[in-house]
Amino acid sequence: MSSKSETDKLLHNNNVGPIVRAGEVAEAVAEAAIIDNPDKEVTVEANGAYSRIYAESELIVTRETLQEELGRDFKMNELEINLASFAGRIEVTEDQARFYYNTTL
Amino acid sequence: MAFDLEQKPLRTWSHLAKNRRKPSEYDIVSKNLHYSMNNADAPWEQAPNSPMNMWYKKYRNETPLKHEDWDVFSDPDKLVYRTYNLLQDGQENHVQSLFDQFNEREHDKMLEADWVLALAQLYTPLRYVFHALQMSSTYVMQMAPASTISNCATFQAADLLRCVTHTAYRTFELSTTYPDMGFGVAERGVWEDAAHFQPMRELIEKQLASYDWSEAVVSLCYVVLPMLAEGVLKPLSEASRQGNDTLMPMLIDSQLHDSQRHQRWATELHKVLLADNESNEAVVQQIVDKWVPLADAAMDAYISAIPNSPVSANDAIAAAEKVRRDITGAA
Amino acid sequence: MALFPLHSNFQADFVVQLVPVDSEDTMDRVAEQCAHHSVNRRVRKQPGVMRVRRHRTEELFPRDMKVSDSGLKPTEVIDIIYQKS
Amino acid sequence: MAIHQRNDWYDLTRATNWTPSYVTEDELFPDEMSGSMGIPMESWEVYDEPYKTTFPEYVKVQREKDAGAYSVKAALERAKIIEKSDPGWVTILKQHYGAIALGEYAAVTGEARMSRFSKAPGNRNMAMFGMLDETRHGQIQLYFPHEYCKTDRQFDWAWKAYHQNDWASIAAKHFFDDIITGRDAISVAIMLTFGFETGFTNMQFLGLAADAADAGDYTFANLISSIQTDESRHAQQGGPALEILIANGKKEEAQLKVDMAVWRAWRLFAILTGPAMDYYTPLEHRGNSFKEFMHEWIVGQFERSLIDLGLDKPWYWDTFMEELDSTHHGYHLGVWYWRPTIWWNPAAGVTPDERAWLEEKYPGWNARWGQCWDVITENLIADKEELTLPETLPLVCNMNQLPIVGTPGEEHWDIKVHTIEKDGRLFHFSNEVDKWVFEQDPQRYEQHMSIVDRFLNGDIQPMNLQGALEYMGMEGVAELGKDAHGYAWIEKVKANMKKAS
Repeated sequence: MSSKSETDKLLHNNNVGPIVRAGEVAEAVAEAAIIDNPDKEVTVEANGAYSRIYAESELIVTRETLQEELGRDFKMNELEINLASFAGRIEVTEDQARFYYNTTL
Repeated sequence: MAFDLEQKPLRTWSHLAKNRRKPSEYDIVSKNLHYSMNNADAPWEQAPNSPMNMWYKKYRNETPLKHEDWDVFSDPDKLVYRTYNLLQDGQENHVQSLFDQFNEREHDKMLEADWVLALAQLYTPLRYVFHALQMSSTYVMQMAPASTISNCATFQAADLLRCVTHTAYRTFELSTTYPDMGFGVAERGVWEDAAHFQPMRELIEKQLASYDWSEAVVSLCYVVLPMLAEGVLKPLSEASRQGNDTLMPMLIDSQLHDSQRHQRWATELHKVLLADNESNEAVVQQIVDKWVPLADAAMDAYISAIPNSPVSANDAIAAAEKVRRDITGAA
Repeated sequence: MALFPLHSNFQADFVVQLVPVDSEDTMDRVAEQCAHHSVNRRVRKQPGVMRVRRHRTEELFPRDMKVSDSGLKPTEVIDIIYQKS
Repeated sequence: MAIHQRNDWYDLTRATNWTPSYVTEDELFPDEMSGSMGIPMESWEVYDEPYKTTFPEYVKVQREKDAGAYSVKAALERAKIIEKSDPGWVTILKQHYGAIALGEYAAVTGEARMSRFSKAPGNRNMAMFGMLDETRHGQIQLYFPHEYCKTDRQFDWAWKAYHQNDWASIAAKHFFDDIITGRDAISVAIMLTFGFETGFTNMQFLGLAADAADAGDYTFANLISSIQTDESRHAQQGGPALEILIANGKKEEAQLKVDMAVWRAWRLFAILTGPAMDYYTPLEHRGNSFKEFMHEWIVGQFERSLIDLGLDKPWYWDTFMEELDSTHHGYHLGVWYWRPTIWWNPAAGVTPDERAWLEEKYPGWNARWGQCWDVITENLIADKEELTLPETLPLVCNMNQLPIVGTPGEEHWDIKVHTIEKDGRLFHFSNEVDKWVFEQDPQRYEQHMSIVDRFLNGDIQPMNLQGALEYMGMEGVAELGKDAHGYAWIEKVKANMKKAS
């Protein structure tokens, strides 16, 4: 049985980032997350159906990097086709998607 | 009761299995989905006297239009979700390319000065009208007694959001060429105060606040939407040609595709109503009679404000009446 | 004689079950009827006597008390526990 | 620039509130439908949906999503997933489609509630896309299982379940009608989109997709994860509504609604997703346990985001965390034991290897639920199937409409029914939280009759199991749930016993 402190530790995280359906876009987003957030430690947890990509408090992926990774034109709103979920809040412009929390625990 | 000991698998849903013909994708995914029609005492799985159950009993179950089996209604276009997107993605590619090309050739700079003024007074405030009818359609959706009717209302509501979007886009675009004409800022005032919009606003506010489902669907589909097509969009399209506005007719053409589809399902609904219960005809007529004067007044005021309107208010009123006759199959 | 529905929370079982008894049944008879739906189904028979009490109370009803004399209300929850003799 | 950026004109699509003068604001937005808590229209105009889309973007992106989902389905049609999969997996499909498809369709009505009655224009537009999304989810989750009708009568329940009074149907409707169709616009924004769709749909649509991919059912993995991409967009309607409520001094009311929705979702998904992940999914295809998925999606992600919006952990947090270890084991046992009353074939999931897995993931499982399964297993070995089938109804909670279960086992037995009496009627609850939810809004819940209430009222005739099955909508034996593997798992138990002796 899990102790109280264990579940509170799970809750007290600041991980933000996309959960992307498995496929080429997931791979590109994982690469882009590393490139676009050079000062952050980016974690990628892949399983058969989706990849959870996250960093502490803020994570950005840019359209430019995604295009480079995919080797094709990519509109930022196309991310939605594979963006199954995300941790944190979201802000998508035509140039980037940003995941963030306002609070730090 | 016979409990079937040797039940065989079915080729389709049990409720469609009695039909002889093979069910279409439309039938499989659209028919008979409103479980809230099963228990008249408690449409939703909560106390029979919960506020929402009371609302549905009063405004849907006790609505004056009657039908033994609302689920016989089918969308004449047989639209399902994925074909709706195909259809509208095609239409939007067309509209986006119109926007693109007309912008490229600096269309807005060539507009007549009077027409620019007319756009600010007559066109850009329409986003309130489109949006209100979007809202009204979502009400018809949530109260409809059959999922097939609800789906028509969903797509209709989305079509109206589409018009809101076109209007918002054009409003911004016009504001870049004509920054001092109030584009993007003055529309609310025009909608709330300008004389030519007040009868329409009266119609729309009262229509939105009519919660009985029969009243809501008939006033919207038989009266208000024909007013929009015949008394607003078509006169605006005709008038725009005089102002060197060659984009507007093309844009409205695309929107009128949607209007025609709305008319088709209203026509089908009317057929289904009449086929089941003769008293429905009088119910429809009574509602139409109540709302037509407001719609006629709305068209009159609106068209009077169109400079040199090639379509007269009387023409538009007659055209809207013609649409109603088409819907009801009257000679 | 009247149908008297109770809900049985039987020692060591995982679920509470509807057990329609008779108002004139004794508590021993009630316990037996409850046991029918639990013992050898999901719990093993235990040594001792099955006793009945109001759900999550301490006091056991006398074994020969009739349901109609117990003050239990229809649909009330009872615990059936083994009393080691 | 020939096409203007969305950002330039987006705000105009939602500058659509006006001041009515031919009817009052209250007539336009009746409180019972809008739920704006006395906050006037202009205060709702700051509503800013974080995840934006527009009509042309929507139809393009959604067209592509469907092209993907339907083409995967078409490509894998010959994979014969029903014939070739473990029966435990097929069971998940039956359970999922029956419990979900028409509920999703009902969500069109909930989205329409917001699209018509929310005083926030941005909410009204996003809910329009939400209506389309939920139309998609209803239709696609009818279309995909439809072809399975010919394999098995239970697949008819994909369409049929919500039209019936099966206890599982009642429980699902009671929950969804409480957060989707039976509420005002702002409650829907908070309870459905925030309380439910940012949390529990991830469990069913992504957690389960992980298992599906592992089990080789790519059609299903692809379908449900695609559905979740819509959910994660329109689920973002709740956040800004919450922020407006908090800014206008309604934090307590907002917190209440979130707490109610989360608790109710927990209970329903404990019986839906819990058994699917920890018992039905073949052992070799299980990734995380249900509890681990709950930790990932609900604790680490959903509850964390709730704090970011300025809300607190629910007051019942500790109870909730404790329940992650227990509730779904009881529900699974109940579903399996009362299997004729449901439209799917539950896999028992208690071979020696599976029990070892359960003991590892839930230390103490053997001394608790394992004790009950021991007796069941012995009965099956001794050919006493009749003792593994019910002869009465379980007591059903007057809030969540699910059987009242607790922890079994000689050492650990702990069931606590919470009961209140009103006007001579007893109401029973699974625990204090369900009772608390009930007490928040007696008018909504009190006159509702659980299936046990209906049985005792004589609404179900004849008053026996057969009568109950017919009342629940079972028309014949092919529809009744059976052990998924036809008790084949008993052989593994026997083999193990032989090894041991």
